[in-house]
Amino acid sequence: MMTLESKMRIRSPWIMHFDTGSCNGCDMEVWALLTPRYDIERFGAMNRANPKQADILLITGPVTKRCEDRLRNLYEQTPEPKLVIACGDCASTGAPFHNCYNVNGGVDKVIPVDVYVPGCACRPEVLIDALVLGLSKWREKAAGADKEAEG
Amino acid sequence: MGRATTIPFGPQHAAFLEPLNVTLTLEEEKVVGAVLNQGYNHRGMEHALSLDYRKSQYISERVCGICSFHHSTAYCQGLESIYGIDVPERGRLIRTIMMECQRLTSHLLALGHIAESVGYENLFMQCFRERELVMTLVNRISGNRVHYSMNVAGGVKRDISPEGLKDIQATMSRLRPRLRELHRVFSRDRTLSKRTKGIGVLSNQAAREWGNVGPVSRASGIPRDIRQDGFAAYSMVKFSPIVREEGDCYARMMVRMDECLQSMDIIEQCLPLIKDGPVAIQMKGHPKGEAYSRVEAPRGELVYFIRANGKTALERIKLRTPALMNVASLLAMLPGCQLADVPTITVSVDPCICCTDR
Amino acid sequence: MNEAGPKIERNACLEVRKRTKEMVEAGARMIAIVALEREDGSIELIYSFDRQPGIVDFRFQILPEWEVDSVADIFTGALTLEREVVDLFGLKYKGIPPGLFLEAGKSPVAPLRRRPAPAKGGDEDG
Amino acid sequence: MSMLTSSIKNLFSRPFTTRYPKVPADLPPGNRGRVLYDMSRCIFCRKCERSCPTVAIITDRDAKTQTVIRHRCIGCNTCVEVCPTETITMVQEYSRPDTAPTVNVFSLDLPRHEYRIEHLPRHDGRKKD
Repeated sequence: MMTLESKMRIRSPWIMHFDTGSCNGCDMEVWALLTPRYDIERFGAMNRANPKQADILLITGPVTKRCEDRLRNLYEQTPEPKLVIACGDCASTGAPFHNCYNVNGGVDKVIPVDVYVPGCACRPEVLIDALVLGLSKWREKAAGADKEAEG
Repeated sequence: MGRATTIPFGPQHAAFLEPLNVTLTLEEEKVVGAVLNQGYNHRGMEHALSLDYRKSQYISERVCGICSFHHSTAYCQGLESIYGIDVPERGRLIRTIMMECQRLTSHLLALGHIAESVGYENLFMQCFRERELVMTLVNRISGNRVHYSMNVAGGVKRDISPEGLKDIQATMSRLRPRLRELHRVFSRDRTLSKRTKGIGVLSNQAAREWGNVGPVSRASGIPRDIRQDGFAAYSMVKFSPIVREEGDCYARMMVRMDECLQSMDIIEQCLPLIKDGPVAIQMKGHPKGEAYSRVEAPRGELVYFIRANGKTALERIKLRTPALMNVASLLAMLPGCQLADVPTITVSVDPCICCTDR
Repeated sequence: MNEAGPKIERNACLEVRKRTKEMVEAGARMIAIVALEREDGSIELIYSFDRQPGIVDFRFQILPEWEVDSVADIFTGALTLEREVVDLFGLKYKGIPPGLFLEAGKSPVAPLRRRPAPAKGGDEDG
Repeated sequence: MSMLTSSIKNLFSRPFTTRYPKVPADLPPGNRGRVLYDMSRCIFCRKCERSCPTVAIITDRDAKTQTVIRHRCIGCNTCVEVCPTETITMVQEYSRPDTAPTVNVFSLDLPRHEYRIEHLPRHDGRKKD
């Protein structure tokens, strides 16, 4: 069983967006999500710049060496249960920047990732799909966490 | 004299889309010193671009998503001048149209960003709403929203159909009243001008010393626009650079707003000029030689230096992005301002960190 | 295109200030400092200026161990351009600290130099 | 104050927002979504593999398969252009998100434009060093 708190959190997942060295293409599409045409507030999601208030981390970019520790820091600050969405090809596999010397090649080399979003740059529609998929994953996670807390 | 305090600003901050860190030294609320700490986005593009010149036109778009077409145009122009060929007229006109479309999206993004940083959520949303019209237009023309992948060395690889041209015309006439409305709000709104006028002043002298380019330099009274050199099809259209003298945040904002309207004029001038013909020509052999290539990106002059030695790998490719010069000049604007103005000033130079750091 | 390139000269490192000053006084704007490594391991530096109606540049060749004079006090915007060269080529500029782009201890040192070979990116899967 | 008239106008105009998950996405014709292989035509010349700027295509001559790593493909259309036998086509539909990077394997025994879905291994991050 899920607690009331978890149920309510799924109703309004707050997102935090962090750019770890992407080309800005996916960042613009994340911003397109927040603005009138794709308006993600329909799902109760809001953009917060504060990791302590966030439930979902939207990470773009292949994680440059200098961003590595900052990303891990942000991840550790986000309260459990959290969801990490790697937006775009470079965040998933580091593909367009595979010849660059200063990247880690994907967010999952640094922190665990739940949902991988394809596309360069990923379309806002795919991001909405990813959010829907992520929330269903999150429901499982939250149910598990609640069970643990009870037992 | 208050005690000096040092506070970090960024890399993850509500005002920034991208990671940039400014270490501010404050006396009470007044900024007395600033240190820029960048490099969060440094991927090593110059090395990646030099590996295979045939693939680099796609990789060069990934330097920056906001001015991706300008990057690939600069790269392809460089190769074309090494080969010593001229792109067919239709190809050049298509390039011009796409570049101006991208300038529209970029400037509307910057304007929305400024509006948000002064706490004008409503105007921010409206900017992004009009921007979405252009985004869907370029999606219909090029097949992609952000990275168009249309440029190849020698021209463009995707032609615009007659319906596409009509579509551009229709979108422009739909966009014009909306942008006029935005222009009215940006130029007349009292709240906006109170929060941007006289803030973050960059004098003409300082702009010359820091080597500023693009809207930032034009807002400080330097009448320099690389489009006047007439690359692509800019020699075929009439326009004059938009220059303001004040050099503050308001001037930078209004230069961008006026350039939006100017971009639409250029697109509408280009449309009747398009005649049937080839859009690209083939090139043979590996490039050998060196070339500078300059393009006026939304943020200013973008320079590519390419040296090739007849192999698939280029000997050296060097990018000098406009944001590199503009972001550095924040050090001239920030001292002396109030802490509350720092986000507005930083955003008003339109810092594109992925360009800056590459 | 000059195949041989300019000669390797020690005093070019000092002359750069004089020549930059001439350019800036003539109303030119510095647009880039291009560094590139030549076959023999020496570094060619190209200072390019926007002097209407075109690009004017001067170039010289040095050995990587030599210290180059900074022109940041003549043209303030050159500071970032020089820091970039310091980082990516490991050159020494007088009074210019490294660390603009690269994270010490994590990023490869002087990645655009051929020797030592630039490390490949973190794309281990291939 | 100047914004007020605009705001009031917006209040009475039709919403601009798409109702995306309820209605299908409005993809224009010619949208570059993803590539599909018609394996009956493929001659395994490896041109697509060599031309791909992000190494998203792996051609296996022995197993007679073409593997496309969806999370590496940037939709640049190059493989479609270089293909001598028109094996590859670009479709409007974009690829879907997944819980691990997706790999599509096209092989001769599958019908036209059909593929087998596999996944790349996931990494679980790295501990602080």
